[in-house]
Amino acid sequence: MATALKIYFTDIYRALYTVAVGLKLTFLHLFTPSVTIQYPDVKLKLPERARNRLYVNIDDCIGCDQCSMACPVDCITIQTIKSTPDVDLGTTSGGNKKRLYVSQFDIDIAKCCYCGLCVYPCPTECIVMTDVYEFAEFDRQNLLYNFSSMTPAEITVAKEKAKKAEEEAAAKKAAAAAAPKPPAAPGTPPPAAPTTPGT
Amino acid sequence: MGFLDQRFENSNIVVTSLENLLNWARLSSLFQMQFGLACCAIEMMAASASHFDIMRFGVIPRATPRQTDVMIVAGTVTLKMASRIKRLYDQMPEPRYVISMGSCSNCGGPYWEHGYHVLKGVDRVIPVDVYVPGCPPRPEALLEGIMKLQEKVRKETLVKKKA
Amino acid sequence: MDLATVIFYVFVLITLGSAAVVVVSRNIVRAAFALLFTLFGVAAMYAFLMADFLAVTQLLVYVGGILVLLIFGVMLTNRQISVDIKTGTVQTWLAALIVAALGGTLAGIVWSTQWNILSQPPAETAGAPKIGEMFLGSYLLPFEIASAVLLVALIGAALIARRERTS
Amino acid sequence: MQELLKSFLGDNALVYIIMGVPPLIFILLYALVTLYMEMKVSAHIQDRVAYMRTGWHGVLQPFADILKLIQKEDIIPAQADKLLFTLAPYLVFTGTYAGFAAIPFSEGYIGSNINLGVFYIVAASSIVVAGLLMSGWASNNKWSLLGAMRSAAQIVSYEIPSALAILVAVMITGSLNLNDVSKFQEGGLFNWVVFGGPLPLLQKLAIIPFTATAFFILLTAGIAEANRTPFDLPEAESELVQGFNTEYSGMKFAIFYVAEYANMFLVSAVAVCLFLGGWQSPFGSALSGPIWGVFWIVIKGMAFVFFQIWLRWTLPRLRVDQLMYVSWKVMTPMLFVCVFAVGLILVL
Repeated sequence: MATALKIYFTDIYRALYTVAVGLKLTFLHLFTPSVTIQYPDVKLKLPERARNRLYVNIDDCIGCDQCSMACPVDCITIQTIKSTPDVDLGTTSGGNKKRLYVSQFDIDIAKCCYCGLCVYPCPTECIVMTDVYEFAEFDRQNLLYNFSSMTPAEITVAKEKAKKAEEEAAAKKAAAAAAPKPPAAPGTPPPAAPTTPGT
Repeated sequence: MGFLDQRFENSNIVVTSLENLLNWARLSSLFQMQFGLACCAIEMMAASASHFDIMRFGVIPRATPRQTDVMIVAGTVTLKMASRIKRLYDQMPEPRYVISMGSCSNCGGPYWEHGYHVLKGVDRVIPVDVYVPGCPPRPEALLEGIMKLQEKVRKETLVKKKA
Repeated sequence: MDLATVIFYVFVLITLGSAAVVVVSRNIVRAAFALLFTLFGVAAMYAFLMADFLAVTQLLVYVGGILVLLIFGVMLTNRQISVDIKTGTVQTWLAALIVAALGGTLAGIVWSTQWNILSQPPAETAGAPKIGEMFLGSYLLPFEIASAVLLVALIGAALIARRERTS
Repeated sequence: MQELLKSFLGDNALVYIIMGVPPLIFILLYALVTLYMEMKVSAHIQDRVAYMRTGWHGVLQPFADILKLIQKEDIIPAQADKLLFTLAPYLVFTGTYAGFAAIPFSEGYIGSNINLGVFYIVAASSIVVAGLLMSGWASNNKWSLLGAMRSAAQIVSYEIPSALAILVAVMITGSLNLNDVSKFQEGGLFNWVVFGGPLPLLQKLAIIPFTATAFFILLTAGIAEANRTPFDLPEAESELVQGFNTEYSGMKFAIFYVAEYANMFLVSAVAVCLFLGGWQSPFGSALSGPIWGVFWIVIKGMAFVFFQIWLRWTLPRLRVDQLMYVSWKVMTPMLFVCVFAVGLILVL
């Protein structure tokens, strides 16, 4: 009986005491300066290697398709067109000669998981992760980023040229290999199968 | 439908100022329906916590959909959850908005190709107003999404749409 | 007709209307909630009769205590599976007879009462101090017996509600 | 004030109606202030800032909230009892507002100067219980029903300690009228009932522990009656999804909100009037008078509203059995001791 009473009163005392301790703590916090970063006015400095939105410097891209292969979620779609020897596509900043038109370089940034795996294999270091993280959109179609600088007209021209060159090469080959042999089906190996975004 | 939405035939100075006032009220008091479904939810919590403090924008989490204005879908929407999201969205009173946060709810994210169990974008069940990309987005990115939504709300009108 | 009279009739309307709902309503929960307004209206009647202690007690005991318990009970039992608690009309003739007898008696009383409205409130008998003095003075024994009865009821309820330790 | 109005208007009932308006205005203004205060205090306790983007430090936020709630679609669930569903928030608000009638805001202003002041407030709060039960049942939602049940059980059981604590003060002051109670505590801080009232010194010293306990318990029971944390089981977000107001949207929800805040002030004001001198200035006759009276009671009341908010962001929610334990096994016996001891001291 006595112990029960003792427990009863100790419980009440401890309840009051702990409440008082808690109240003191929260009261002190009322006067500690707040740690809030007033976001749109003040921005946190991101760490140097922060991975956010992808950026492709299309002038440096040689269309090697390595980034697309590395991408774990297949959010990069690249299509290339062979150039003919008579056109000079220029060189990358690293001095490599560009041999392919990059007719399509799409990154569906909505699918991207910001792992950065595409950055490492790039031979010309043209695909990078920037520190831009504010790119919310009203429409999801706007999150499909087209990096290719070619216009549709240019693409058609390039395609036709490539086709012609191919045919010529095939014809030349056929002529050289003499009539009995059937012409080999050359054709460029297609790049990674383009997939429709969003399905 | 909200209280005064599309009740006016044409716009005049009174309607326009009323519109501005009501839109201001709407955009600065966005009660939030939490829909933390996966890792994005952690960033959403971070956005409500002390450092980023989403309440600066008037966003207060409410427990019931009846009292909320904006649903923040944060994370992987599984097919099983999709029906729940639809249902809770239907329970929200007009005017209501949806922010889709993170790759998964934008379009299925990493699961867009082979995820047999994932809804490929929450916009397949409910209309989304703002897409916040990121995997997961930074808390600031969510705040930017809220500001983007406020931008959208600011342009809303009470005037009946011409058919 | 001054404003006080208008307010009086509003309360009469509330009391009678909700009382009618209590009787007529088939939805038992609605009937219980209508009883709230009836009791509230009766309290208002007491207030009009300058019996403010009685009015407040009516509100506290009937609305706050008994009615809440009633609603509790009704709400918990209303939707029980396989037991449909709804008020229906049975034994119409017998009920009509009893109602007629009761109504006749009430009408007789109303008819024979002298409705003299007091110009001055009976301040000496209605106030809380006077009631307290009477309870602890001339009516001490009934008061104490009532409290003993309540105590017995309380202990009995606790005993019934208590779970058996063994078995 | 009543006499003044009577001389102007003549008609008694009209005077009563006009006398009823100031608390309503007060409740609305106070609700706006408290809405803002609650969020700001909670934010600063958590080292945040809250509300920065509507006016200076977000002072216009309450207006934005209210304006937005007006615009919202008013949903009545298809399976709900439409009449009771619509009626419930008004009933809850009416119950709380009716309580304000007996609060003396100053020497010159009391809504209804009846002799049964506190008793009447306790009775009026029972209408709130009925309103909550009504809202819970009419929503046709299991969470609402559970929340309403919990709420009713909680308010009914906490009415007992609060009534007993009121009894302690009433025994000392000898009146149920809060205006008289306030008048009784004239003469500065140490004549307040919590410090024993204007009694002889020896009696006073003996009575202080009991009055202080009663005051503390009254305040705690008041928090429980207003459904505030740590006693907010009826609207526990994590288990009951807002409890009885789960299904309420727009203005109906706003009325519940305002009623909750008004209830917070009501319980604080009752405690202040009974134990802390009501509209009396703490410095005796200095800074007193009808206008200062309003200032003092509002300041004291707001201090306790602040205390409730402060407590909300400090303590977690209690369990149901703990809640009942506190009421029946701790507060009630303690108050019986207090009532007995105070009676004894007063008689001796």
